Amino acid sequence: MSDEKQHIVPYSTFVVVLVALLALTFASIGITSIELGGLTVAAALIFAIAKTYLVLAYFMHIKYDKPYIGIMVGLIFLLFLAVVIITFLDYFYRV
Amino acid sequence: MYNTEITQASNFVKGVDTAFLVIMGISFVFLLGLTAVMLYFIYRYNRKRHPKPIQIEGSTRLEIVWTVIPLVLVMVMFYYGWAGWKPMGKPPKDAMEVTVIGRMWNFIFEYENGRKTDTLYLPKDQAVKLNLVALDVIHSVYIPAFRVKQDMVPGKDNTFMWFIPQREGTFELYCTEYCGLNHSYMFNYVKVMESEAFNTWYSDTTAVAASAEIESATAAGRRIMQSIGCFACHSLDGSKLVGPTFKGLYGSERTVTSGGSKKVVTADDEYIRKAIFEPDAELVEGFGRGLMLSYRGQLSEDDILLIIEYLKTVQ
Amino acid sequence: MEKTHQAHHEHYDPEASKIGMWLFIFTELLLFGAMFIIYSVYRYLNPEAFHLAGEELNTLIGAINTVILLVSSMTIAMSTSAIRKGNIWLTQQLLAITLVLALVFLVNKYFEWGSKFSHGIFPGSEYMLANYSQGEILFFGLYFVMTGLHAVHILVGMGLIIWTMIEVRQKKIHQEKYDLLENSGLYWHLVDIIWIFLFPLFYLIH
Amino acid sequence: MQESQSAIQASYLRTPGRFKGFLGWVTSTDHKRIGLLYLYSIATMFFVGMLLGLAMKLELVAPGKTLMEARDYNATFTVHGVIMIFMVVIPGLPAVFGNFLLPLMIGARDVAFPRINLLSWYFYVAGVVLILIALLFGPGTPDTGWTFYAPYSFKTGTNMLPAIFGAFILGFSSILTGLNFIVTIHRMRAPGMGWMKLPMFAWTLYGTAWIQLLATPVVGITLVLVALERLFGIGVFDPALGGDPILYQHLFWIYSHPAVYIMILPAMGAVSEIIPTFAQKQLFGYKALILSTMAIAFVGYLVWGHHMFTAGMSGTAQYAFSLLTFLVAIPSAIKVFNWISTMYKGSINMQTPFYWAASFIFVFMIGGFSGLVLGSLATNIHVHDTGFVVAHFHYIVFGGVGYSFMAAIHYWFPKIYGRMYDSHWANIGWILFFVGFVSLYTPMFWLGMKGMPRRYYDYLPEFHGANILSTFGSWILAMGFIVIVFNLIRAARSGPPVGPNPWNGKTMEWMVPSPPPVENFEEIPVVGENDGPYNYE
Ligand code: HEA
Ligand code: HEA
Ligand code: HEC
Ligand code: CUA
Ligand SMILES: [Cu+2]
Repeated sequence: MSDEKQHIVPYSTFVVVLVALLALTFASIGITSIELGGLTVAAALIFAIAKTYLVLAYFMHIKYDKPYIGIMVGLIFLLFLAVVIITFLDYFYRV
Repeated sequence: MYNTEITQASNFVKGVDTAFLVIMGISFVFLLGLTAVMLYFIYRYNRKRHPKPIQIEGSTRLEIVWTVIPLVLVMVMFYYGWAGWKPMGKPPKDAMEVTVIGRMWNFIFEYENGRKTDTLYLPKDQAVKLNLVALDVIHSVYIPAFRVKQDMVPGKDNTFMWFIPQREGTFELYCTEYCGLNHSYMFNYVKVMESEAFNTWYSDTTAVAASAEIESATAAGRRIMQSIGCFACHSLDGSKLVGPTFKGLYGSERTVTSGGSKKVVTADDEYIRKAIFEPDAELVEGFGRGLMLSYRGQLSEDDILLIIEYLKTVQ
Repeated sequence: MEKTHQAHHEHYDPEASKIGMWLFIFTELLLFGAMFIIYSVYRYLNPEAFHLAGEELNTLIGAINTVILLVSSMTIAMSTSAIRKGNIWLTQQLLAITLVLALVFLVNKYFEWGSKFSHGIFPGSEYMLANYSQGEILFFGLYFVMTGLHAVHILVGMGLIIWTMIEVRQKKIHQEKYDLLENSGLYWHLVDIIWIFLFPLFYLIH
Repeated sequence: MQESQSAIQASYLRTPGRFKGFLGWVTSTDHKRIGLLYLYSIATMFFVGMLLGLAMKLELVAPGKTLMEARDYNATFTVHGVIMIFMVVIPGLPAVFGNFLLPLMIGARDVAFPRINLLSWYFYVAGVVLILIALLFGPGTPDTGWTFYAPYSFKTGTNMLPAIFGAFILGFSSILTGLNFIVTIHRMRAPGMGWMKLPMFAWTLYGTAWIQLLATPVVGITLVLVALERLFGIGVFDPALGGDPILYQHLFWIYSHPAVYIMILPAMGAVSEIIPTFAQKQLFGYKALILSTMAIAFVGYLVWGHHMFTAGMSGTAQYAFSLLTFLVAIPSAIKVFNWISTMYKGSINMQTPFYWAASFIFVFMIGGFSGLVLGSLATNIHVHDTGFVVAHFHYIVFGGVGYSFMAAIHYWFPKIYGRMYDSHWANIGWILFFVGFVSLYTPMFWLGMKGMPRRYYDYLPEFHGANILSTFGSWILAMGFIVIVFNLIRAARSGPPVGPNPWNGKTMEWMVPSPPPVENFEEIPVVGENDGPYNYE
């Protein structure tokens, strides 16, 4: 890495990302305060995932790093998702 | 593979044993075949006979062949396993229900007419549904001859297992989920009888009552404790098992924790009654909470009196 | 096999330490992942109780803490840019801000937990056994374990940041060699991400 | 000869660092020394675990009490299981041979983080010590079985906390080793060594390392929760407070099933190194073996529920887990076929490591096939938690990992010590071990099918015969083991020195002197276009 000059992220990018994160936070507070029934959970999670994406991509540099780190992160989230789904095969279908 | 005496002892035996035969059959063919090939290679291509190796990188076609063939075979195995298992989850509506209560370390079988036993009596050719209740930790009911097994989980009240006994006789029933000290003694028998014999047994509640009357109070107390399993945790000779010993208990000073603070009390009638019905209310020093469970509902006030009479004699 | 001469000196490979940090982050993700599985199972089994219990948490404190963590995440991210531009002074300032924000987070947490404790809400409390349903007890059990574990991570992260600041000061971290700073940053962002999920799960969804 | 003597003098075994003697070993960050530290500590624990196994068999030789009380028996199998799983077979091959060989195999001077490597050994020792404390002090040896099932694990009055904490620390050690290996493989390969030039053993270490990294934290947090449950009663697994004991089982097996593949993958890797060397052939189907390694690592993560078929899961989950279990058998099948094909048209040199490798394939097949019986729904219901399961996992854990470990130690022994053992005695040890092994565990299959539950201190008279045979087998096994160990210890001290490459191996580790110098390679080698994993000369 020391030889391949890497992109230095300008401060302004971080500020923009922070503003976006804050906006998403308040949006999620707003949306969960209205009555959506079962959708509330989904809405809250979607906002959380969007925020996570921003943090991973910009704050944690995945966007500027070599692609394999991003791929690993993606695979791990998939694996975790698979584990959750399989666990719920039990709880969903319990009599 | 099995003792022929116990085959067809229940309606599930056939399905399960077929699955065994299929899986083990395929496995034996592969085991013997592959071992033979390996030994042949070792013999044929030994350095003495074959001094110069011939390099081969691999073969995509072979890889595909030996991926697909086992894949098909395991799907066959899966199918038979599934087919033998599927009916186990679907009890018929007219099944006779028996509640099985598991606790450290015995089973109690409770029939619909209120009869309680420690041995499971069943009529032949009648579907039975066992409702499984665990009081303290996980236990498991296993009747090898019937090929059935199901864990009983405390706090989970809808577990059951069902089967149709199809053969008269006495079969073992084990606890197969490790549940502490006397796990290996948590076993009993299933007695399958002709339906008339069963009905006679089922409607006869006099036998137990009669024997209780002729005994002295202490002997009766001891018998109750024996049958409900107190001695699994409490010794009579002063040694410490899971719980404190009964030796010299009655009338002695006990250091107990109650409501977070320690105090010293005398083990009188009331103390013992409380120890049996609310064991966690006054915890004896050096013993853990939640090990002994309340016997409320299982022992009557009269039983307690008999037990106390007996404990007085253990000095 | 050909051979070439290569110098024997200690090989410095910032990418290796970065992957190392990422791998560690993966294990942390799975650690909290397991907790999230527990949480979702119990939420699924006790929807009403979780609903009721969730309402007892103070959304405002949660939201403030979220903002604090997001801002601190930005400042530490900026510090990496600063060091790469050679601006040591700014790096130190940004790290210091991050550290202060982390402290404020913990102080908030302290008061939040403290008020719960004073209401008799803590694991194993007799008050809860008497007045709460099983689902609510579970909710608070998980609440304390998960936010507690997160707080432990904040503490570890603060330790890392302090260590980084010392090294920056000693000039061990500089424009050409800043992997420790980068790794502390990564760790801090992980702490942030976990909070991003904890916040809606405990404070928002009722 | 003279030359090899001086190789020993110049090697990592003799070159002290900052300190001399014992201190020089326990402060060394040299991957080879750390590998040996692990070897000695794991061998010690293995020995303790085996003695406990022997004691259990002695107890079971007859119904009723022969040697110990039920309480001691329960403690014995718990400690036996904990030692064998957490302290022997999980760290086993990666920590010993992985540490020793990985840098040598990929042409590096050390692993990526040598100090973390040493730290993970200290974590290992700390975990072991904590668990020993749990055994010897406090209110009684833990008696929950190695699975620590809730709610029993927080009800029992025994000394659970240090044991749980110890297992947690061992997990940390395992994670750090895995982390180190992944980074090493990513960043430290010699110039020119592409991914498709890594030896199989390195590949299996890579797969194992990922599982270590991604599965261990799950059991870590689960054990922490059990500890918190005991301390504060948070209610997460306590049915009295609304918790679900089955959820504990899910979380436990989410780790512990992948853990069995942590154990077996490097074992398979070692066998994949040994067979080519003694057949003097390159590995058959290198790419297929890599693929199957990764497939086992991945699918192995999704089948944990096959340990819970009778636990009270939903039918749908049972169905899915059984199906996935059968799928995970396929990559193992591919491996067996490729190993046997590697022997085809080879020039087989019958030496001790090869005996072990070939018998590994045999016992692994038996263990694997019994795994299929367990993976199928109907049959699992019958044999779950019986002697059949015990036979299955001894065949595949002891048979698989243990045999592979024996093969590996006999194969790399000259590399590690620069000396040779007496192969006559080594072969005698092998045959005793093999015969003992088969007669020890085969009767347990039968016992299980007849319905003898596991973790039973006492049994009915009808099971007596098979138990006698099994106990008898354990004695033969023990004899074989003693022969092997004495032979190796003697050789390590005073065996005849050998040159760098006694077996005519073709992988990179055989290109350096035996034992290797501290620096491994004088110059970092450069791998050429046409050098493959199995054709260095
Ligand atoms: C090294 C460790 C290891 C390995 C590799 C395996 C491998 C497998 N295991 Fe095992 N297992 C354990 C260690 C291991 N196991 C342990 C420790 C336990 C008990 C834990 C406890 O409760 O204490 C256990 C328990 C266990 C159970 C639970 C039993 C119960 O409690 O009810 C099951 C159920 O499915 C199972 C299945 C399998 C299967 C299908 C494989 C497969 O991966 C096997 C695949 C291999 C082959 C199939 C053989 C080779 C193939 C061929 C020669 C080709 C021909 C093949 C075909 C035609 C298919 N195992
Ligand atoms: C690597 C894993 C491994 C290994 C190698 C072994 C090895 C052995 N195991 Fe173990 N076993 C487990 C892993 C292992 N086990 C696990 C995970 C469990 C489950 C625990 C649980 O249920 O929670 C288990 C459970 C288990 C049980 C079941 C308990 C029960 O359910 O009731 C039994 C019963 O016989 C047993 C026996 C043995 C025996 C006889 C050996 C033999 O290999 C031992 C042979 C002994 C030797 C070879 C020793 C030789 C040495 C000497 C004799 C001394 C000589 C002196 C000098 C040299 C100075 N084991
Ligand atoms: C699972 C194990 C177990 C069983 C079964 C059990 N007990 Fe106990 N018992 C304990 C433990 C542990 C204690 C000590 C802790 C406490 O006070 O609750 C105890 C305490 C007691 C005490 C107070 C003893 C003292 O030293 O002060 C009495 C009396 C008692 N049990 C009676 C019984 C009777 C009667 C039965 C059967 C009907 C029984 N127990 C069954 C475990 C058990
Ligand atoms: Cu009850 Cu084992
Ligand atoms: Cu498994």
